[in-house]
Amino acid sequence: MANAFVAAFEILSFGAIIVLIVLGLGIIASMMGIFNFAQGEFVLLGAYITYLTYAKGLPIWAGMVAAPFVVGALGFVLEALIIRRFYAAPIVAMLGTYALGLIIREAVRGLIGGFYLTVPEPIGGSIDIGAMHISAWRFTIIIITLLVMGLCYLLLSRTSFGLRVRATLENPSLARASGISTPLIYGATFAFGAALAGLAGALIVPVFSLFADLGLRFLIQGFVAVMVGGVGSFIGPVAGAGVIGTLSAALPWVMAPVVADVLVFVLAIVFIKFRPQGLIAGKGV
Amino acid sequence: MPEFLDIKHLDAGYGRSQVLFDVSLGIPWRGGVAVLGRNGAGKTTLMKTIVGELPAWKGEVAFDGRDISRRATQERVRAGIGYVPQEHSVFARMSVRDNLAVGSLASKDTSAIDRVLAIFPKLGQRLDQPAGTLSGGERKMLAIGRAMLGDPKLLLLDEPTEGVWIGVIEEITERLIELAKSIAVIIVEQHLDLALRVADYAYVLDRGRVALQGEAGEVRGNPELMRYLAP
Amino acid sequence: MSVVREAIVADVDDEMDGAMAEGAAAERANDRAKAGRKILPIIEGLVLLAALLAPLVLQDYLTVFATRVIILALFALSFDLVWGYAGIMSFGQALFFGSAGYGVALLARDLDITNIFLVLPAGTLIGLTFALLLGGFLLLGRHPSSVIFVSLGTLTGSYAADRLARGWYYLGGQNGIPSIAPMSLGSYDFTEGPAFYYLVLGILVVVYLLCRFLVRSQFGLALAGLRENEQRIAFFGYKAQHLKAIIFTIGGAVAGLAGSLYAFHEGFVWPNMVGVVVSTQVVLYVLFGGSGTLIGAVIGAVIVEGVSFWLSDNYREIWPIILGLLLLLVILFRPLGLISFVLGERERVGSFGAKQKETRNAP
Amino acid sequence: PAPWANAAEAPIKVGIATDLTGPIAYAGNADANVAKMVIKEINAAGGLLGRPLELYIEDTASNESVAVGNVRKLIQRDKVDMVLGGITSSMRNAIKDPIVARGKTLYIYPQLYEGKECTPYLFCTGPTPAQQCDEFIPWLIKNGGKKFALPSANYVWPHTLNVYARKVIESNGGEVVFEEYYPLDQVDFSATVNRIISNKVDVVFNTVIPPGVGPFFKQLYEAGFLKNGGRLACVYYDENTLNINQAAEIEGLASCLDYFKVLTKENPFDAKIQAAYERDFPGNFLFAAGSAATGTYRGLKLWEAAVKEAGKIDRESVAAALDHAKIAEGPGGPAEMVPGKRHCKMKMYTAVAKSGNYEIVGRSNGLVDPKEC
Amino acid sequence: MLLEAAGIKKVFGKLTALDGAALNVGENEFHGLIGPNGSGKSTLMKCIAGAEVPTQGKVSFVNTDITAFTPTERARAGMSLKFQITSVLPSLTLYDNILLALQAQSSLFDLVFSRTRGALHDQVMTMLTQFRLADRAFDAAAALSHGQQQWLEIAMALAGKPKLLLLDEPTGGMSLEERRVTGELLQPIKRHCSLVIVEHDLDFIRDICDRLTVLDQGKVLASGTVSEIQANTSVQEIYLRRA
Ligand SMILES: Nc1ncnc2c1ncn2[C@@H]1O[C@H](COP(=O)(O)OP(=O)(O)OP(=O)(O)O)[C@@H](O)[C@H]1O
Ligand SMILES: Nc1ncnc2c1ncn2[C@@H]1O[C@H](COP(=O)(O)OP(=O)(O)OP(=O)(O)O)[C@@H](O)[C@H]1O
Ligand SMILES: CC(C)C[C@H](N)C(=O)O
Ligand SMILES: [Mg+2]
Ligand SMILES: [Mg+2]
Repeated sequence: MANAFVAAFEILSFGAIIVLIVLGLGIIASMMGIFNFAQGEFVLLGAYITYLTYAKGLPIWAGMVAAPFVVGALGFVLEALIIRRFYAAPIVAMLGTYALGLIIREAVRGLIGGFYLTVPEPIGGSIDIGAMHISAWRFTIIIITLLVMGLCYLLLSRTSFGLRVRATLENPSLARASGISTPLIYGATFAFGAALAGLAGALIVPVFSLFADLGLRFLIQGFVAVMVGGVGSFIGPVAGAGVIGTLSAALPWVMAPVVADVLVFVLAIVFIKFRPQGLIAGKGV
Repeated sequence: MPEFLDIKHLDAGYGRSQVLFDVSLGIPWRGGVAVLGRNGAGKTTLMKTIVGELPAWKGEVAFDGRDISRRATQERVRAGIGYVPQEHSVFARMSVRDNLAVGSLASKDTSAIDRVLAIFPKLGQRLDQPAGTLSGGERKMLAIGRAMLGDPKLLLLDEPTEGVWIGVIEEITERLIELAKSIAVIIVEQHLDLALRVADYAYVLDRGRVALQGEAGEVRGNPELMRYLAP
Repeated sequence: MSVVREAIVADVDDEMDGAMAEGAAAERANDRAKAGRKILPIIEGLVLLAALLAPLVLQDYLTVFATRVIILALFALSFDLVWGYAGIMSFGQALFFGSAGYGVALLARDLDITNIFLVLPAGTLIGLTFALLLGGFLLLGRHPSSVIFVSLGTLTGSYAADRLARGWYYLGGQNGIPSIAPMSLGSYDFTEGPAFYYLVLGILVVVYLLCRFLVRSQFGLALAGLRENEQRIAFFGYKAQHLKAIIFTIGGAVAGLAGSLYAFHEGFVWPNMVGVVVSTQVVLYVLFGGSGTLIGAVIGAVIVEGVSFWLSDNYREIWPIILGLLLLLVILFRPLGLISFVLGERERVGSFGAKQKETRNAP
Repeated sequence: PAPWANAAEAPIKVGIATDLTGPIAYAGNADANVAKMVIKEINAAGGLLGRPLELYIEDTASNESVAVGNVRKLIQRDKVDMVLGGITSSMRNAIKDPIVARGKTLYIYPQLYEGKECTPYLFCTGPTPAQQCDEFIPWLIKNGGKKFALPSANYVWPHTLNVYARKVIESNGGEVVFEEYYPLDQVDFSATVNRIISNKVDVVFNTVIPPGVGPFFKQLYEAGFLKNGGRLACVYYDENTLNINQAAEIEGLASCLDYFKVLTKENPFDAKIQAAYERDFPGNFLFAAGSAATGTYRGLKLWEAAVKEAGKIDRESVAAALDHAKIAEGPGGPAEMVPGKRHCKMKMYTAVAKSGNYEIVGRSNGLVDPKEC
Repeated sequence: MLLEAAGIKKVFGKLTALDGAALNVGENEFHGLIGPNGSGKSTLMKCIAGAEVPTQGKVSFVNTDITAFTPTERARAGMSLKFQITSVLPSLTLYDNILLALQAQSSLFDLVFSRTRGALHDQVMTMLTQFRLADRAFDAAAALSHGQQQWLEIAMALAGKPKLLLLDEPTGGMSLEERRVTGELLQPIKRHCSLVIVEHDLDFIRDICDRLTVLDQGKVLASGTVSEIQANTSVQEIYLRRA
């Protein structure tokens, strides 16, 4: 019983981590139609910023708060300089962002010397319930993920921001002809997606330690999650990430991890084949 | 008094190919103006240039006394130009409701949507359907409705009745005549009669040049007219 | 279908305006200037000439390097066929390249088969079979598959294959299969050097000409239609999905041929060879050179490989960053690849009519 | 250059092929630094056979395809007399053929590895499973317990090492509770941790590598493994890898290598090279055993000894001499090649992590035999 | 009968767009399909051409049940559709657009070895000339105005020599004169082809069609010759009703 509880918690917490990472990716893919191969590097930057504040002796939570803003701002700038040119050509966008990711990743690798560096949790240790130990930080991540998800949902469904974003991304010239400032919307959306990635990076770095390939590690998993969930909405990728995350944490409990690893991808691709619109067909928020 | 929309010696086109040559026209503060011409004459191009979707190569576009030829589309729209494009005139993946909501982003008036739905009751039954799956005519209604929601001071309509059922055309015509009493309306239309009922004044384009212009009745009676409209 | 189509058209419209307009204008100007004059054959001739002379002027080690690059160019060709011509985004082209490499490595390791007339057909066949299977799965079926689905599907396929190769002991796991015996013809061994170079160059030229014939035939026109709007041409009566599967399979076969040559030339195979890294690399070659022109793929492979070779010598610690920057710049400012410096849009898309020269006097 | 104006012949060329970029660049850069240091030292002492040494460094970029191209530069363009490098086994596999078989050059592989590399002209100067396990595992059984878990990354090194380790565990009265393999980049280990805890494992003999090892140790710690007296063991853990976790999470982790930095306190020669290294390369890339830095040092010095003995530089002669080369001083102590085996005897140390540093808790009596080939 | 569609029902979620609609078209017959916006005309056309799968009902063509056919198979059986939203292949030349349509049914062998290429040239140019597009034969289709694209599409739909041509609002955006020309262009095909045409322009329809079917709210309101329909009171009623 206790064991099952721990198992459920662990599986859930990994699911939450994947959701957190995919949030930004999903927003950019769903709403902008860009499969951003540099998204992993935004995660990495978030992690790196957190590490920097820690290394400079500042409180870690300060880095975690700063990360989404810094990465978001960077996203805004990159959108204006680079991403903007890619909207008409999604495949070129993949390659362009790939190159961008490569640059960021290798630069960070240079900065951290290719090492694996630990960053302590702001809330460390474990919550003990009888004989069970539950990681306090993983628990915190679950809570924050839920909060962020809720806020994103509200932002996109309750404000006209979501409406503007969707209009812009669907038919930019018509959106402009409806008085929407598309450049601003593009920039804001991309920045928002980047900021979420930055936040994800900041929160997960204590769990996984900092290394240059941190973001890359989750990228393909993220894309698969987005496809499974369904492109075109906010909820879709989130649901997809939940499924992929929990599945990849749960399967190793019941089978050889090496098999589980490949199986997740095979299952996902078969699922998408027979349900191309994904778990949640892309409409609305 | 300067015209409300004043276009002087406008050249425009796509890439290297010039479509409009030295086009000048003036649109008064109120009333309808028709732009006529055969296929490929450059009517759509003119509309796109006015709204800023295409850059003007040369010449001046002044709106409400200010030169807007360098302004972005969205700024022109916010300054009061409404536009119903000929093609791709709705947000296909968004619901009808959201399409209308986009139209009314700028205005605070929430009852406006109800007024549009009263004009096009058909849309009311389709509120949650993605606009891309609407029938051809429904789509046009939606596009017109959306443009009207922005409270424009100048409304550009590029073939608003293409694919619309006769009964509804009548309805739209009446609405436009009504509208033209308070704002300026530019209408590109193949339905000559309809266009000239809405418009007080008409321009006829031929191969990118203004070939004929004058009061609606005058143009209607001009023996040259048919020569420019026939292919 | 209309919904999707409309969105796509909207995108294209969007491209026409704003900043893009100037680029397009320049391009069209290029076009006009070059109307009637064909640039592609000139480039092709020059590249061939350079390739023929290369071993005479290059040092030995550079000839060996050039051999490798030509094999990669062959690989790039396979991807260009699939993406540049049919619009199928195969982000897993390495799967066919690598599995053929593994296949011939196993033939050499376990069955001592290294005869060129056995291993190259075998490699080609392996590539073809895998492409047929994966292509059949991804491209055929009730729902036409979206570009994104196919690209992520192939990417995932390649990713999973990489994982499998790493985990599978018979294939040497992470370490791959080292020390593959050289490819042979009777008692002659093809070791790296000019002979291998000219062998590979010969193969590249033959495959290139076959591809060129294919894409300029009416089949090529059908592919162009496919690339533009798959559903539309289905309504004309084209078996669009079959066409896609066919070209995808041909691409797989060419990749397989390249993969088997690569395995013998390098003397080892390892999991990366079926994985995402190599898959992405080939996409970069083609995009860099210019997709949809066969020669662009070749040029792309040569330049990307050449530049990284040079950079890793001269900027040892930061060369990946510089490479990334270069890629980004080309993708940003030359989305149609380096070849678009000299090649107009019209010639790239091509024109498939007969006797078009006589009719060309039209404006 | 001036001091060599009257050198007998052109310089002797030493090739280094290592990961200057890519995921294990930290190790590769340290190796390259060591090579620079050693070559400088030898040149300062008058070179070899009266000839200066010239260093050629190429990047293997953790990408086998790039590596082969670059190694060919060393062999075919620069015509180096020897190549040292490669860190992972897959890299060694990729480049050995171009060096040894097709390139007819001598190759030295400096990293601890799974053994079984018996290719002629390929010399290994890092520890083998026998060297890392034979004394370490009995120590673990005594200082941890009998029940072992072998969580591992799914590649050749762990598989082969585990076969050896299991043999040693079982012959010393221990028991392997489970042996399990994970994808190389797996980062969630909840299922594994659960099995370790619920099976009351005493010793986790870990061959999970980065990036998984960080989260794995953390999850293990959070589940109370250390608190309940469990023992972590990991034979590649050195000073470079200590920072992957917070000190508390790996308190008591035991490793067995040919060198630890603490040895500088007792061993003047170690102190000397460590100081020389830190003076020349004060950055982050540490002189550490798990990253092949010590193997690189040892390899170059053994090769130097061999060249001196051979008196010439052709492959046959140097290989013949290297076959039984010895050095009296090296990191961690003396070293000597086992004749006919192309592997190296060296001293081995067992160390335990204590609040972020290692403490030596055991050392071999003399040189340990690699037991290979 | 060339085409018999019977009991076609199409449900989109809550909406029943077609409710047992039927359409019968004989050989060499020009058949007009009219009705208010949203009455289901385009949907019916799509069900016939295979772009939509009907929820219920049966379509037979040349006495074969084609209900389960894919669009490709239908096209190969001799059916050709022009969509309401124009969809030419934008970056190909006009010439290639026509050529592509012309040889849709060639075998793979013919395609690869291009055996038909030369023979088709005159046909392509004839079609382009007919539709007054010959002088732009080597421009990209994207550079055409809306009306010109409509013509190109009609030409493409005709190119495959269909037995049945389905045109959904072919004259949208055309001037009166251009409509007249379109009508003229369509007349000669009557010799070898039947036509189903959706149009709102009654004059146009009257001029070229033999029979009409009127749809209203997914049902057939009336079907018959042009004069029968004109006389039909319930049809007159919907013309007065607001949509
Ligand atoms: N994107 C484009 N690129 C190049 N040329 C274009 C483009 N769009 C239109 N043209 C050309 O510009 C000219 C004018 O087109 P425009 O669309 O303005 O005509 P129109 O008067 O609106 O015709 P219609 O009544 O058919 O809609 C036509 O000759 C057309 O071929
Ligand atoms: N995919 C869909 N999902 C939901 N409703 C749809 C879909 N496609 C069509 N409809 C609805 O079905 C009805 C019939 O549409 P259809 O396009 O057949 O009308 P139509 O007769 O062609 O009208 P028009 O003359 O305006 O083109 C419309 O009300 C439309 O909104
Ligand atoms: C970093 C280390 C764990 C490397 C390991 N010795 C290998 O062979 O790959
Ligand atoms: Mg127009
Ligand atoms: Mg319709």
